[in-house]
Amino acid sequence: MNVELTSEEEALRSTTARFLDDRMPIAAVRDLRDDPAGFSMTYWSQGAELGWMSLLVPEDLGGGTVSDNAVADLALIAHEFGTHAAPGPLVPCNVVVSALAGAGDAHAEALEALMSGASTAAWCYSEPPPNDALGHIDLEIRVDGDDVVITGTKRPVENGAAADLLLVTGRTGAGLSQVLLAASTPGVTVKPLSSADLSRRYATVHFDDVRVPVTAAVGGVGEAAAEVERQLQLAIVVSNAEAVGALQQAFDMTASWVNDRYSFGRPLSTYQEIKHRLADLFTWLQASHAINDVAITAVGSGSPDAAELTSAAKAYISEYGGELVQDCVQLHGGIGVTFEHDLHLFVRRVTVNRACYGTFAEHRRRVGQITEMRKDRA
Amino acid sequence: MNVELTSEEEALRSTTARFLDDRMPIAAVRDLRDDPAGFSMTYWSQGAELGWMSLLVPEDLGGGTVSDNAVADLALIAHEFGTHAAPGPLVPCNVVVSALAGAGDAHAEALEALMSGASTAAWCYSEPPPNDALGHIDLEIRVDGDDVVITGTKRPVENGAAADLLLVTGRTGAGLSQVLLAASTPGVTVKPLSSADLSRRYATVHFDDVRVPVTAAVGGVGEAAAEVERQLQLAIVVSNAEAVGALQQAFDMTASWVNDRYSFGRPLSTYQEIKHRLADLFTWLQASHAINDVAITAVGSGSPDAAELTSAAKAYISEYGGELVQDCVQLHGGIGVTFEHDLHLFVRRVTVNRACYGTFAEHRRRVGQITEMRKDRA
Amino acid sequence: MSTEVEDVESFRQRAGAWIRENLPEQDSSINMSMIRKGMSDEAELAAVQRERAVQRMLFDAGFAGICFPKEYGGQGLTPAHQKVFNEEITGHEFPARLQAPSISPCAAVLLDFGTEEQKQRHIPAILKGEEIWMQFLSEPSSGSDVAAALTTAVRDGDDWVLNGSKVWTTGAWWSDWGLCLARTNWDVPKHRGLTVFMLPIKQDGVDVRRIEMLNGSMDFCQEYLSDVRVPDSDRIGEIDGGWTVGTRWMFHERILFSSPLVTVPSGTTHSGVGAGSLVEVAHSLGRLDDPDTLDLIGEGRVLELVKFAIQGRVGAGIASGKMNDQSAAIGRLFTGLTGARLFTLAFDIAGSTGAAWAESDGPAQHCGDDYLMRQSGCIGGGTLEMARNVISERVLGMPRERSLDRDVPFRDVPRGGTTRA
Amino acid sequence: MSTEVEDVESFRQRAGAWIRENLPEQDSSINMSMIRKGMSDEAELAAVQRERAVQRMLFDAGFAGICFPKEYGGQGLTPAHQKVFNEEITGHEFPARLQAPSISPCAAVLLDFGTEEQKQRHIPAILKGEEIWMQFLSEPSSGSDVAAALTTAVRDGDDWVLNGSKVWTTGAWWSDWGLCLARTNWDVPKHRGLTVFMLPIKQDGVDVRRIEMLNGSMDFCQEYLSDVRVPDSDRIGEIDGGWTVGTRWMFHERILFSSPLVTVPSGTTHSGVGAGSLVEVAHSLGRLDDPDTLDLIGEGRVLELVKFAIQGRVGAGIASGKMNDQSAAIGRLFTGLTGARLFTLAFDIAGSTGAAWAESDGPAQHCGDDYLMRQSGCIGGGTLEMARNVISERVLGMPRERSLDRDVPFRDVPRGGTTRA
Repeated sequence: MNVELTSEEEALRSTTARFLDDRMPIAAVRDLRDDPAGFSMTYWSQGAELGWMSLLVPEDLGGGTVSDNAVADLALIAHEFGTHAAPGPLVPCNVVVSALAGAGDAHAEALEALMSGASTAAWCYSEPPPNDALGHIDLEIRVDGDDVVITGTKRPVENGAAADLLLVTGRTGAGLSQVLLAASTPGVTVKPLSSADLSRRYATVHFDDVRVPVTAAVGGVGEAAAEVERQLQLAIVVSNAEAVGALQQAFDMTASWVNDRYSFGRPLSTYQEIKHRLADLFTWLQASHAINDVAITAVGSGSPDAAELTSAAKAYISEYGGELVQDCVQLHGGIGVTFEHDLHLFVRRVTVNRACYGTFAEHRRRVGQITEMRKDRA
Repeated sequence: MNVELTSEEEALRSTTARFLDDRMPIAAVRDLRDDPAGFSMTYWSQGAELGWMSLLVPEDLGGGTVSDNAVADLALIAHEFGTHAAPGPLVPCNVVVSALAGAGDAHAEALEALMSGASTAAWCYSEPPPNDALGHIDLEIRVDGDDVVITGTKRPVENGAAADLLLVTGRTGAGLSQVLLAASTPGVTVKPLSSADLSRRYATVHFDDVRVPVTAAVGGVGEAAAEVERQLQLAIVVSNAEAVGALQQAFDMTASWVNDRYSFGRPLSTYQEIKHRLADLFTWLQASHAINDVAITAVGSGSPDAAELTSAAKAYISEYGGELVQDCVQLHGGIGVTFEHDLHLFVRRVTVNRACYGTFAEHRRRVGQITEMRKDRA
Repeated sequence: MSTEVEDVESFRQRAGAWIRENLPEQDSSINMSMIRKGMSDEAELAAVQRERAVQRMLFDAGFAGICFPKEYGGQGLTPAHQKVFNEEITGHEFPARLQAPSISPCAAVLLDFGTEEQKQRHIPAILKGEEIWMQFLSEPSSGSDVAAALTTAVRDGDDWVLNGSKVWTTGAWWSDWGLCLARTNWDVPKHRGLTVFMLPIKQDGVDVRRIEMLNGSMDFCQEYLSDVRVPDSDRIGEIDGGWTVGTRWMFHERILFSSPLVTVPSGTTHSGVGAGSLVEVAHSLGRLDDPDTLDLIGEGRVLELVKFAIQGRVGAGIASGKMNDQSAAIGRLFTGLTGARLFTLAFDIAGSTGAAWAESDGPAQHCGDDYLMRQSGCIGGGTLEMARNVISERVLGMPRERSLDRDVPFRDVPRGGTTRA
Repeated sequence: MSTEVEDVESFRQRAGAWIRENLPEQDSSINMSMIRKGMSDEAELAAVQRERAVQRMLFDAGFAGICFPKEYGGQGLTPAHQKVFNEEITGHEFPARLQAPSISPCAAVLLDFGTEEQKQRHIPAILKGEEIWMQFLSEPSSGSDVAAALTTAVRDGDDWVLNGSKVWTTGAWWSDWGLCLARTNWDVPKHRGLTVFMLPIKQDGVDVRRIEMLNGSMDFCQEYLSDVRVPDSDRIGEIDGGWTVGTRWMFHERILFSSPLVTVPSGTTHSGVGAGSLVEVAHSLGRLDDPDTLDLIGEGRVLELVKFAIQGRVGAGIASGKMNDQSAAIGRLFTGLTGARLFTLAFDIAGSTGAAWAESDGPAQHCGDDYLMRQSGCIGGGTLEMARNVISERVLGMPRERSLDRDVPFRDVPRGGTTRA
């Protein structure tokens, strides 16, 4: 999150912060542990009223936002999701909303339902190992007359089991296509997965020759590669913002803990080793904020640097964020690995985001490729 | 180096230690900075009298050693080379001696010259980038009647410019061959390289259709792969032992420095951050000793685990040893990067050994491959 | 008492034959210290019963307490006999839960400090599987600073009255006795006012509550002691001499898996997953050909090999006296870091399966929870921070860290406000 | 003095035209802080002469000291003007050696603390390239602890007599004046007994010796001061008030490359090699297709992008007052670590070319020596250890480290035995 926010941005952020403080304190998040969806539709539609679902939608379609960078505004919401370990399909729904808002009138009804919080969606993008390399899409979307036929498996799909609507990304010949369909469409099978997060839910979604009219396509059939890339960037920087919020919370809890906790008659915070660890963790935290803010700006403005900066932010935050939260656990000692302490809720959020949308090694290599290509051009 | 040595091993080690203390104090090493060979033949033949060149040679050929593991005994010498940053082609000469000792009578004269310290040798093994992947051999050794013809380039070749004898490893069809030839053979061109070490010298050696009788072959033509692998393991564990000696010296200098140096009215050694860094460095140092001792035992006994343990030792010592010496520099502050302070002599030794005979990433991957294969068999 | 000791090889033959006849084969890579969500309570209780029975079989066959004296139910044999027994039992069922902490450190401490009567009463019972013991050592307030115990014992006639709370006991809910470090004097520096007691766990006044770990494991417990009366005859060691007992107690704990007192399959360590399990994860996800995966497996295997090597080096160094006892902290540090790193490697190999998984994912299904718990091996049994203190101060001889609780009456030591409720 | 300030865009036009006409094009990626074995002494002296001439050209054209007051030879313009000048000069020759430390921090300190006469005498001379200044700040004995200076100034009539040694001055052998921190009072705590002086370097009593770095660089010097007489009129700031001057002095040093006082091409940082040079190394060795190399380049570029981002964030935070000035240590820590890592990545890409190289190897020939020197960016300008102290204590507000030299007369502070001869 940027060091300084405009008053409009601060209002947007603090409204969601207050809502989550009130509606989703940690005890409420804990209560969702065994909830199949991980969130209630009442909660979700209240959130939608605060703008969670409309920031990426142009004003003429009923959306709108507070700054000239809608992605940055959405990232403020995501940051608060992170600091609260809040439930709900913020990333997939916004990815789908963003896709539909850019695809004309065909999906106006679905868009409206999502914006109001009456429906939720899932983005069926990643595929199961070993075919889960970054950018690898195997699922087939075949044109058959006026229909398209979808065959393949997606996993993990966030909100896959609770979603009313599925946006499926697949391959049509050499190109990519995207199709929006109801989760209830015949041939769609959803199997819930266990998750490292407490309230977010993931599923495997099978498409067994699922047939829908070609009008279900979002964007051009076989021509959606640019949109898919943009959705991926969006999903990553918003997930990153959420992770950074969780990192901030874990860091703050730890800084406070080392002041309060005594060992050998001294607060932990008087030990130089602890002080230097906190200095490193704080630096990683500031670096995580900084690189994601730069990436958000690039994604929001459609800059040609967006791919590189998004992957750099993902690589950095996944690698160093993972070490940051684990160091927070270490500094807490045994209590840090208990269920009753709240720290793990934030560790979980960071952990799950680290493992989705590509590994940090893949993103690092993507940055390497872009760097080499830039030098080649120069 | 093992925690405990037998009295024979200790005698072997301390004889060389005393010789180097006397003959090659740091000031003498510094004097070799601009010496083309990096060592004198007088020094070398004196070392040979101490057994430096005969440990790997069977007794019936005039060699012999003090324990049942000749490689471990040689590693004791190498350890002292490391603690003294001593000059001289210990690794290449021993590799060549070991190869000749196993190859019957054909090279008896050369073997004798090397064992007495009257001649030195170089092992022409590594090839220039980008064809320098671990194990990659491109240089051609072609049989032509009663001759073999050698074509290609080797680099870096330790002692390449000073050596009288060259052992060349090359490809003959699908197999590997090795040939021993005089450095003065027509068609051999040697170009000295600059080096990160102060006293060790490296060169590029070109073989431009160099023709020698087939009797120059060491081992079977096209059938030397196992010998080459064993030489590589030998070169690596002995280089590692030297690196561990240098690590030990750098660590000891640093432990002493932090006790003597005051900052803000306190010795550096009273700062917990410094104490914990030393604890980590000491652990890496002990780990480096430990894994190389295990690898030495395996190589010396020809154990089937030798390849895995050698690569593990190389990967660990190269990666962590590099960080260890750099942390020693950091703890010394500005003086640690001056020429007048001795620390860099040991940093150099570790640095050069890190970069030769394969990168740590390559060796790590080799260990990964062996681990996968073992599981496959199980 | 005979001075004739059975020859080790003949002991091996006899032990091996008995094991093969009586103990079913079982994966010996079972990890004694990996914290995962376990079996149901019913299954856990049944497993404890079975282990008591197996321990009794060992006792009856003359294989329990191999290095314990015969007069306390042991076999009076040597560490070499225990070593070959451990080798022979590898790959077979063994009573894991009854080795640690019952036999060591608890019975070991009794052996070192107990009265003749205490030894007679408890060591045979432990070796028979009749008494399962727990360590009432750590406290919520003190973490690594074990000597800062706040649990208090006050003399009342022939009894002591104990109040306080202990934590991080494994399976106290199915155990019988606790070995308890308590404060008996607040007016002297912390190490000088401690005393060790033993007490039955299943009694009024001892409230055992289970702690849920973040991954759902319920192995650990916390105990609340409220006016628990302990007769002075159940005191172990001197009054206010508890730190003498405690030092030895923690020594036994530290060397647990190389202790000659316990029966564990050879090669058992505190190490969590091994590089072999990285291969299993990669295999189950079809990633064996992936170069990234190969790097990660290679890194894991390198660290594992170095861990074995450094354990061997430190063990040899301590045995020969070239290294002091405190050097064990080097192995502890390396093992802790390696364990955490291996869980991380497994998680990174798993990719998105680390975030969300199905039971059908086989070995990969554990990667997410294991990663979330990865620091537990860097905390339990003494944090890595303590290990670094020990290495710098006790091994390298660097200046001691300033502590504000030395030479100060314990009641005057600043304590701060963080205790687990 | 006119209050009319030239419009920034028109200034840009005028400056750009002059630069293109007068200053040859030159690789602007020249790195001001990379320590490599340099040119011959003759070439170095010629380069210094050329830079004096270029600085004079800037002065005569009205582009020297853009943000210095007109009365001291400056242009009286704004940081915005300096910024566009830096942008315009990017890609052209510029007098690098004369910017730091002559113009900042030295002339900057004069501007802050000098008497009117001192400013009149020296600032125009510096801006004209007539006086090159050096910082006599660090000492062999004190490292990061600058306030522990042992160089002593004793009052003698109207003069002061200085004795002691200073170190890590760049190019003192071709410089004119030294700004010198000296101890004038040993009976008060260390910060309260310091005074700042200026003194000509080329005089008897100042013995300048060059320090050879391990890579052969001879950029740095050490000076030995023996009974150097300095008139009291060359004292800067109050007697015993040197730490007030020193604090500001080090502030100017810390913000050097973002200071509005100096002329440097845009984007100049303390950063050593960049990810682009990793690609050059890989390219020169034919490794661009190698996956290992791609990983290393990717890692370097990620760190470089994060470094830019965190510098931007901290800069914005300090500018807006949301972060305190000490937060600059965050950027310093990240930059230091990233620099060392980038040299390591280059070394690992180079493979055996890092161990031994030929001049014909192009960019790869520097990888070995650069790696040997990699920590220099984590030491010079304040060690990373100091940066971590500042972050924890001054940014996060954690308790101060105990120091044994606070509130103690400096003569009683323990000092140990390590000084460079």
